[in-house]
Amino acid sequence: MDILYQVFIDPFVQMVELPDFFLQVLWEGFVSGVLYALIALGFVLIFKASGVFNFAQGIMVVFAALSLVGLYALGLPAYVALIATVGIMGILAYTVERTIFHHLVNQPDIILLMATIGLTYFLVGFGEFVFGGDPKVMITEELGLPTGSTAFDVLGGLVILQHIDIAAAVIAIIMVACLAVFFNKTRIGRALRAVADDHQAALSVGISLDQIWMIVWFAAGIVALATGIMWGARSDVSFALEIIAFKALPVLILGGFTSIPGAIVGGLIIGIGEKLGEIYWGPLVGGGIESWLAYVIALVFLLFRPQGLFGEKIIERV
Amino acid sequence: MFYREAGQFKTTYEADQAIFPILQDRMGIAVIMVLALVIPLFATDFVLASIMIPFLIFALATVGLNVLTGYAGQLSLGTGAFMGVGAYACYKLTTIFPDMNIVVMVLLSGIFSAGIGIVFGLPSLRIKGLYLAVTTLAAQFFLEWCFIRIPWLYNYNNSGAIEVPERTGFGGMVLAGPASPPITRYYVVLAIVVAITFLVKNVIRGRIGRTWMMIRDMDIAAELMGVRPLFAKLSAFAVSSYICGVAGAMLVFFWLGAAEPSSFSITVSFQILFMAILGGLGSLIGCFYGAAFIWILPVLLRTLLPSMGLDIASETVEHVSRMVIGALIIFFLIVEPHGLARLWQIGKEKLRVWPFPYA
Amino acid sequence: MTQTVAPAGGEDTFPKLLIRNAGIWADRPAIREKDLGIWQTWTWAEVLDEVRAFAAGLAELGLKRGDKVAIVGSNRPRLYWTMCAAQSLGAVPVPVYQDAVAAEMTFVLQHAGARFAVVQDQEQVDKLLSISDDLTDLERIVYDEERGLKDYDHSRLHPFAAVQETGRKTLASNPQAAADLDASIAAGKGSDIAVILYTSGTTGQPKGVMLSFDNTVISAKLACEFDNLTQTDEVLAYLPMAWVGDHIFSYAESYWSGFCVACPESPETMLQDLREIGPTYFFSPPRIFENLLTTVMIRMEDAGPLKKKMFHYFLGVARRAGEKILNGEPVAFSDRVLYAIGGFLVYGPLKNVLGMSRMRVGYTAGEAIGPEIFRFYRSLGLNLKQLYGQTEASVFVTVQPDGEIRADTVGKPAPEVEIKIDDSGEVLYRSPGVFVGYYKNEEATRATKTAEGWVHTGDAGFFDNEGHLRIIDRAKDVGHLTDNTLFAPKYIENKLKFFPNIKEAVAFGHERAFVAVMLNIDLTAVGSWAERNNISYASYQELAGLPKVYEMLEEHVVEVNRDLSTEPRVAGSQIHRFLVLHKELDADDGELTRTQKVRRSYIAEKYEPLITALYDGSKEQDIATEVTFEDGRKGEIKACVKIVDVQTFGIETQQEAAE
Amino acid sequence: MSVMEAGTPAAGIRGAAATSAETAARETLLSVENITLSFGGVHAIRNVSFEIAKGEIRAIIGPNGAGKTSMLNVINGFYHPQEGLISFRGQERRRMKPYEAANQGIARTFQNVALFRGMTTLDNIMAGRTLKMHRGFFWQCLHWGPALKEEVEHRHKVEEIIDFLEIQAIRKTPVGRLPYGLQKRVELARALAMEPDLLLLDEPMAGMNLEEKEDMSRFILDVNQQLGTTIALIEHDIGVVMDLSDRVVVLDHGEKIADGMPADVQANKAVIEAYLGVEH
Repeated sequence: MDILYQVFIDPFVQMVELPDFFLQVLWEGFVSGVLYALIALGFVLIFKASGVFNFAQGIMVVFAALSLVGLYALGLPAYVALIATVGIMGILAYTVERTIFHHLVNQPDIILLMATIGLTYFLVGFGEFVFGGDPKVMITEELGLPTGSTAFDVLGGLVILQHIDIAAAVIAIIMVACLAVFFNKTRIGRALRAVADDHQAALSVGISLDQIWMIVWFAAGIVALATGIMWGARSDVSFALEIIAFKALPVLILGGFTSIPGAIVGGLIIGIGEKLGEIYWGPLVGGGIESWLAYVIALVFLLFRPQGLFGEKIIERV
Repeated sequence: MFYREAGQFKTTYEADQAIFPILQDRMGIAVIMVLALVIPLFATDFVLASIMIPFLIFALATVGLNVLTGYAGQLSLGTGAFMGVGAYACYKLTTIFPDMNIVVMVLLSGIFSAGIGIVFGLPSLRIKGLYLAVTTLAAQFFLEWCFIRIPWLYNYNNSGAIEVPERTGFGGMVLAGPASPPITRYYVVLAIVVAITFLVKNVIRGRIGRTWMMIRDMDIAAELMGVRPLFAKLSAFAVSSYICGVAGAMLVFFWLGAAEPSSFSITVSFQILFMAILGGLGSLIGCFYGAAFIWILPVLLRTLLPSMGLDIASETVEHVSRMVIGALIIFFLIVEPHGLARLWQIGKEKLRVWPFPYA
Repeated sequence: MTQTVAPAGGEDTFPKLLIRNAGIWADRPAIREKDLGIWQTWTWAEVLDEVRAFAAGLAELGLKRGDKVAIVGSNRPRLYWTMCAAQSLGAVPVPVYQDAVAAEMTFVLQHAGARFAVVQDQEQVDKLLSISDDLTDLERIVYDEERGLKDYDHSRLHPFAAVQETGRKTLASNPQAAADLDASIAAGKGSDIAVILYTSGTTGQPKGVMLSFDNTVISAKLACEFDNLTQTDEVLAYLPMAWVGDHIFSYAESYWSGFCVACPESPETMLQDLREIGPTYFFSPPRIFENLLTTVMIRMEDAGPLKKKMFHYFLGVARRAGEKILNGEPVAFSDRVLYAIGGFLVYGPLKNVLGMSRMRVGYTAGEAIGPEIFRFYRSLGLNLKQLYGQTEASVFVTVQPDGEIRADTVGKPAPEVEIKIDDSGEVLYRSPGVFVGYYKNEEATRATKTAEGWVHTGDAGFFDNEGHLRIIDRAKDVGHLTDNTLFAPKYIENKLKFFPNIKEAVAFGHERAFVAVMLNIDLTAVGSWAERNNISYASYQELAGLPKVYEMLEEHVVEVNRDLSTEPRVAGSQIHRFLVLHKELDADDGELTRTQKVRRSYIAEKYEPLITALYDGSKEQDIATEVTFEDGRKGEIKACVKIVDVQTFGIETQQEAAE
Repeated sequence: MSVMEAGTPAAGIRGAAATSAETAARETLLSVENITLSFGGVHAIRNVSFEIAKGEIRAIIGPNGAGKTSMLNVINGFYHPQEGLISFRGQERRRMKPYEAANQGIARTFQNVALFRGMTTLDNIMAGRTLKMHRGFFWQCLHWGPALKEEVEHRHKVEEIIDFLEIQAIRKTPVGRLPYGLQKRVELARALAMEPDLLLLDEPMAGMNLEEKEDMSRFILDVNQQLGTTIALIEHDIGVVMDLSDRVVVLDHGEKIADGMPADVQANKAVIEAYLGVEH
């Protein structure tokens, strides 16, 4: 009975007893959820337009952050380095499309997935070769991002919000808004949606698949850069970040592979759920459950709704 | 060119369904087996311990993954963890039964891995494709977490790692531990790998293997032909995990000599997956090609690049070899998505119809 | 074997030979058939058991000594057993070409008066039933494959297996029946008629050649000794069972020497089966070798340029040195080395793919083989030999002995064969294999076989300095142009047919001013050429009429003319004009015999307007032709056929003949 | 000769009168009663009943979207109807898994060829024998003794089917390389390997040329006559349906609009309106 109490009652008692701490945890979860969501967003962009599950999204985040820091270290002013990094992501998108996916059109999904895993390997090797394997510090201040923190008096306690986290949330919201506008209001955006719906139809209205793929990879690169800056500001910039790419998978499972709102919601669910789990239930089993909780959440979820939160029910036909 | 098949006709189904129905293939495999047996006479301990033993072990793990992914069509990213289960199971077994033959322990430890594999395979009944990858990722991270958080598994060592004690078998031969000679370990590993590969081949060409492939190729049709998805998928998970578990136990006991949880990290899972893909999904011979390629190529790069007069830091070599492997994977996917085994098969087909371009 | 078998009373009949074989080679394979995916194999002991069971079953059904048993179907162990089973009872097997249409079959079965027919499948049963009103003698039909026949009226239809089953039961339960069978086998003697083989005949109705056991057994014995055939050899039986070649090679010689005969799974898989078996002893009409060569060349067309180059380079080496090496003549060391390399890279694999790796002895017979084709195979190192034979001779008239192989002769007289050439140039022979007579056709027998036992071959020929016989053509086909130049149509036709693009050629010129030919393109070869060159065509007719095709064929004809001009005896018969026929010559339309020989006079009659046009200088000619479709319906096709003049050459006097 | 009339396997020989008397006397193999199937409110099948007699060839026809394939899916347990009863060999069933249907002796082919593309023709047909093979994992590992014996026995059966359908030449060809018509034949072979009591054929002749259709018709008739297998087939080619089938059910918009002898159905006004008049 004791164990049941510890699992089902005690954590909630704790939440109620220390509401400020609970809020703090929620906020932490929310922030990491935002970052998960951003990574997932990169996946969704590419998956939606090309059906490629881009495993390299995580490494693109690292690669973008490293490029930024590396260019700055070479002596470029911060903003010039930022623009140059955007250029690098553009070149990367172009190269990836030309050398890899251009040759893999019409291959099965699994092959495309494997190609992105190969790309991951290559980028890791390449990144380490160029930038070295040591962790770097993100040039947060130089980019004019806020540092420091503000403490709020809430519910009889203090909740501390890092400014950079607030900025991250704001930037994420702006980015999602921009993407929404891009998809709904611009010609290219509409073209992208056409491709997602029907490759043949898109081709017949005169849209080049190659261009579309380049654009989505570039867009995903910019999302990766933003993610890299945010994540880098909270911790070091290193290849250890790669691991967060795996977190995107449960996020996508929850949100569906093609839904931008799904990515956001899924990211938040995972981020918050993970933090709550770690803080309130983790100690029961010795902690560190953050490493796998996200997957178990997704897994449990899948068992009840195999098509994801925003996916449509699958009717199998023979 | 080398194939002279005229006159090789089959008068029984047994002969027709043999693993190597063509005489020249049988000769080829015999030559390879003889080479494998006599290699230790020429090779240094370094070659045995750092190239051949890990190559064989990785090849076996790849066989395990291939059963699941290549033959049963269930994508798995948790190979490393299943190998870990085997390793830790073996460690605990040999702690409890220190006098038992270590080879027996290694083979038994796979059973634990198989059990865990079945548990994590259960969701595959409802979940397919990429979605299933999540299940196996959950297994990977959860099991890795277990290796860290359950001190009982590593006998409450302060280091959190497992150290292979000296273990004997077959009349007092030292088979594991720091004192065991590489040549002994090589032969043990070779025997286990060959035996398991042979058994797997048998399963694959029989009824059970066919049900796996049916599920892989067209699960709905398979079900309408009387295949029970539950049994087909779980048996694939069990066999696959068993083999991975044995490979994991061998990895620690016959190669590394010590291991910590990171020895079975997701990196290992990916490494094995690459071996399977590069070698060719759905091909046993491909497992060996893939393992050779991914394992031996970096070793070669490490030895060759410096010897070519390029004085490069060892970590740079590491980086370069990663890039090369990444690029090669992409290259192979573009040139031949079905891996080295398919290239081999095409080559063989060409030789069989030589001088004609096709049959 | 549980039942006792009467002691072999000698080796003069096949049933007795079978008993001998079952004794000395009880566990050696006697016959195989690719069936249900594998080579089902019967040992000699098992064959004896099967044959006895079937014989006993036939006896139960009422088969008597002297009855005729028609055998219709492709090469199957059961049909071969039928021969021996019938012979065991003293009945005479009459194999019939299985692709004959019902009307052709009517004649043979009526003429032979077959009481029983053992056939392969429903198709043959249907055929026989459709003509059964005309076959008053036919009482029972036994069939091998039961498929589709379940619902037929079985009052006179019997499944093979059921007949055997009855036979087995009778043999087991009735000692008298077994004794009768043994007695019947023992009663057989060498002079009995062993088989009646109907020759397709290039003109007129088929004639039934009666061969005695002495004829066939002795012929088989001599042939086996000549080529050292033993029980370890393997043979593929794929030629029509009604052809004397198959009867002697796949039946008689097998029973004599004990070698194993393999039956292919189906005609479509013949080449695959040939490759699997890899026979050590191979027998084939030139047509098969021609077709194989054509396929080889076509398939190589798709190879990469480097490989193609290598292939043709080594074929060149083989042409230069291959035959000499095979004949044991001196060859330059460099050529020997090159030939060895070529053996590894080209000849070995090629022989392997063709299923000829293990071939120890190969024969081509039936008609003359193009010298180039013959040399091609010889240069690969295959011991391919020519044989000249006839149904009336139980095949063997002349054979090329090992080491004396020449493309342009048919060899020396076979063992125990005497040959003479009469004043008109016709070849006559006398041998132990000479047939007993034509069945129910005394007149024809007298016309062919003299009182002294000499048989007219109907072929013109002569012996060369080395004692080899050279056949020029059918005696009645050799003619003269109006200027009295020798005109040997087949000689010219064979030269033309060497080109893969030409499937069939018919030459005219007898009592005419010059030689002209009609050609048939090879649809496979020319079609593949058209495909490679992006030339589209809807039909054979359209393809045959394409100007580009004409150009290509004209080159071939000019090539032949150049060749002819180097041979003084025939230089005058160069081709002046040719045309490409708008349809394929077809046995169903009566233009070819069932053995795919050209029926020259029939064609001359049928395409009279075209022949006139060939000689009156017209540039084109309209023609309408009746054709028979596969299902037996008739139709008519119309075409306008172009006629082309060809360059000819002056006679070159060459002194190389002495070489 | 009397043999002739009885024996010719030509398609048209089944006299309508004889057949109707025959089928009436035959026992029912499968019956569906008042089946209703819907997906999220959309009715695919509405209150359809018919029965299939043992040994007959039963055609199910109707315009596109009439619910024909859904009907087959219901029969072999892939879809579960909301209402209605199915009885097979006299036993009622409501809900069953596809592999249970397979176990009871129902086999089928698919509208879009559903072969196991990674396997050879031989392996595909061997796959059809799955249910008949029982050796456990241990023997499978060894592939020796009883397991080998079993494998060889079933190979023999499969070879008989290969022989029956005349696909010897493609025995060891991976099915992905085969032309469409042959793939369909391999699929039929695979279904036959199950030795079913009831064979469901979903448009067995779709996308075939005339010659291939003739071959396939012959094989279907052979299967029915030689092996005695009951066949239910969906087919668009009306000529084929009329020649092949003993009785025809016509569906339109998920409802049954006619059921009877081919000739009667062909003359039925509702059918002509719904189906025969419509161009496809």
